[in-house]
Amino acid sequence: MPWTRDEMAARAARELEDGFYVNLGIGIPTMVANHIPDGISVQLHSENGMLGMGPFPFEGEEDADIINAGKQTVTEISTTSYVDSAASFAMVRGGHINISILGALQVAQNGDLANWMIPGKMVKGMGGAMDLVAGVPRVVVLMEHTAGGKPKLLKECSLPLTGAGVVSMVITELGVFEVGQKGNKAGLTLTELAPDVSLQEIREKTDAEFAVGPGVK
Amino acid sequence: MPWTRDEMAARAARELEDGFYVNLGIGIPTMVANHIPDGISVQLHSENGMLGMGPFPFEGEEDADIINAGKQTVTEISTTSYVDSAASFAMVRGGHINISILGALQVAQNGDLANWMIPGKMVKGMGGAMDLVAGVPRVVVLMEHTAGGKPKLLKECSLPLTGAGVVSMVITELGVFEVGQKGNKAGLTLTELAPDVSLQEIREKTDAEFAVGPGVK
Amino acid sequence: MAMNKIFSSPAAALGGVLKDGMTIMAGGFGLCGIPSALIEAIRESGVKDLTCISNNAGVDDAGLGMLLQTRQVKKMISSYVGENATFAKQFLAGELEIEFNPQGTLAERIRAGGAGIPAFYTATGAGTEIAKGKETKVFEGRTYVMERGLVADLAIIHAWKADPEGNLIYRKAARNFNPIMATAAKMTVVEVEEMVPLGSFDPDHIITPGIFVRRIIQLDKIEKRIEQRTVRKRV
Amino acid sequence: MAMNKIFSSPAAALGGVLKDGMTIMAGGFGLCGIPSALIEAIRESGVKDLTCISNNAGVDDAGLGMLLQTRQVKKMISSYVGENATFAKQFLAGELEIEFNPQGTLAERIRAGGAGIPAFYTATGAGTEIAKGKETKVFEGRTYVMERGLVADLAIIHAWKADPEGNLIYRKAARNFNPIMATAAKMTVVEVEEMVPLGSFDPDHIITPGIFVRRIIQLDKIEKRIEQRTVRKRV
Repeated sequence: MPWTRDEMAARAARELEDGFYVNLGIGIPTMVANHIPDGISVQLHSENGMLGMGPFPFEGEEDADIINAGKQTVTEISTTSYVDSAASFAMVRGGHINISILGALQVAQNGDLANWMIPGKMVKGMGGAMDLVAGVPRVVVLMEHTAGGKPKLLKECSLPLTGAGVVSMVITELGVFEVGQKGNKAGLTLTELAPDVSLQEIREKTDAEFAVGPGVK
Repeated sequence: MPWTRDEMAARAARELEDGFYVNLGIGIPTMVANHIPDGISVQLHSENGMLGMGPFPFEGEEDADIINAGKQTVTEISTTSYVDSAASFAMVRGGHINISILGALQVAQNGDLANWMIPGKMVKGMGGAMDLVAGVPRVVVLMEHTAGGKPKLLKECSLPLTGAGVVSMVITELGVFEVGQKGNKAGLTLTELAPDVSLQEIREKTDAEFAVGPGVK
Repeated sequence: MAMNKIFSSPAAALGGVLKDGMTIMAGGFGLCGIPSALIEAIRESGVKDLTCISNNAGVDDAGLGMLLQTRQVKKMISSYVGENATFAKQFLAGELEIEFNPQGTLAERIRAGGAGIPAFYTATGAGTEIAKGKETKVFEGRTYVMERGLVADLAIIHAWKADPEGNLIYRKAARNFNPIMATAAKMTVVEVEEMVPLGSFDPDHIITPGIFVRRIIQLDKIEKRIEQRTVRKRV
Repeated sequence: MAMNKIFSSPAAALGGVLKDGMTIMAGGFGLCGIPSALIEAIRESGVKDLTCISNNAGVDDAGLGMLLQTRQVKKMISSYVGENATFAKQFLAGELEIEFNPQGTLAERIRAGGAGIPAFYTATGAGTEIAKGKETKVFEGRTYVMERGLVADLAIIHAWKADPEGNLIYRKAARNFNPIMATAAKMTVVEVEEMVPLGSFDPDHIITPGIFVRRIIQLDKIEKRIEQRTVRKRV
């Protein structure tokens, strides 16, 4: 049985380590915050200049000046600090954020990522996505394995790139892929299958070439 | 009679305008703060990250954390703010400081300035001088007209430059020179003489070529 | 403090500053920390053909959306404009130019403009369409894109409190692009929620020193809209 | 906040970090805001062949001067070293390398290093010896020098107060190079005058967010030397 969205988020949360500074994208990645493993403490970075982000406020306690990158009302916690937008992205570009977990339209087997525009459709802009994928040392993509029945894990992205060779790991409802970017580690490796998902199924739904890791039967 | 050091500082202070942000170098330039004309308010910038600098403290009120660029104890005033060194020099480089008044070893007729090293002697470093002369739109040099009997206003600087074509005005004990940097205004013009100083004397003590302004007889 | 920086109204604070075709930086992220009163005054002035540098384009009836409705904007330099339907319509009709910048690149370009840095290198966007037509350079084996510093004729800024010198503090995530834009324009005009007397701020707490602020107005009503009201249940 | 950033002594906080030949950034301007206790611990460790990036070189018996006396420093990257006679002696004897940077360029190189910017352009030093051997580029008719971002293996920092997350505030002009250096090293170790409980700081007042701080020690004695005691008479 493929993973639910919650199970996907929980799997991604296992990539977090104690003391990590973490940027979560909009959509399923936001749900990762609900699955942080016991004994592990992380700080959430919000690109609009908030570091140490708490949960949504209780009703009636919303503050228009406390929002996240999705313009949603959030809360402060005991570690919170604010900086300006240049300082916020200095954290990103300078490699200080340990991990970025975000969604994608397409991922290629070389780690290329496309998630910001579809030619012919109204372009909304890339926001902070290009900065995150270029600056954060570990980029984990959390996405549905296919879109409209078509594979999203490809030999090459057909959509305009958000970043070239930037993805470290892909988690879908069917399994987990590591992306090696250098030398004999280059390319995709399937390292986990969701329960009762067959290698056959994942092959059918994947355009990218991938190796199968030793732990996968 | 040539100007005293205090009179030189007072003459330089007449270059200040209400609302100006001002950087004063070490030596005679520091004395400019004592001669700010009535009705004019300026804020003093100190390169180490203090904006809005007050006078020396009263005895017993020195604070090791309130110092100026010369490492001297100073005081806060009601406008004071602190920034880090990068932000302090962003003010300088970004052209936000209106005027810089500093000393020099040599000034050339094209506005070149040398004030940071003498080959063969121990070099102490340029500190913030190169940033100030490159970033501040109006650079006023306040210096003795000669050193050891030798002219400091030259056709060309023989010492390593602090900045190329950066000086706007030179004030010495003998008079005032404007430095034009562009087109038919290029070059030095003597615009004022100190009381009882003759054009003849100033010519003898100046190596640079200069025009004589209409107000000078 | 002889020079007076305090003006009586947004229109007065913008007096003599607005010109058709000018470039304006406007602070804020979404609707958080936007200079609403100053944007309204710009709308009232009727100035047109503006190039606006702002992370977002507001929503249809708030923020820079107000200037889009009146077609006063010729070009936007932004990172994300997804919340504005007027924007989409005008863009698709070819009536509006847009230059998308990655948000961190946009912020850094503004910071560079204010700091006298004409250009810098960033890995952001290398190998993507954003890098097209831009110089690139390899440092330590990685390709970086050269991006230019940005400056504007006018910056309009929202801050929490100001003193008469123009020292500013911001409130929480409403800081965002405001402090960097304050440094990057020939003229910076600030609206504040509260004026405080000189000497009220701890000098260590000031975020924007007065050197960057030319004109200030105090808002007489403060209205802060929330774009996405999200809450959790009390248990 | 599971991870503990608080260490018991300067030596403990530097444990496993020091290596011969490493590059160390040290905050401070003159003797103001220098990480004295951490410098002392580095002296005690005996680590050598250091490259030190610091605006100044202390005086003979304080600040980085302590590491010069023990000849642990191979190279200094500074803007001004005029207060240190030991420095002069070692330099003239060819025992010490020095790379002078204009102060603003030094600060910006450090800020760039921390912000992931490998290089930027500045007008500072154009047409002078500082520009020799460096790439230059003309923007809008003016010549600019390309300067590189700076990073270090270790940054040692002095702050006023820290909370357990590593959020820092600085006191007055003792801020100077400390916040930017905190961002530009693989490992940042901070000495503070006072530890405060989590949640003590107003989030708007924090200058260095904890993300940049790996290890903290609280000083048990605070000694601040004044380099140039200047006073005025009471009237």
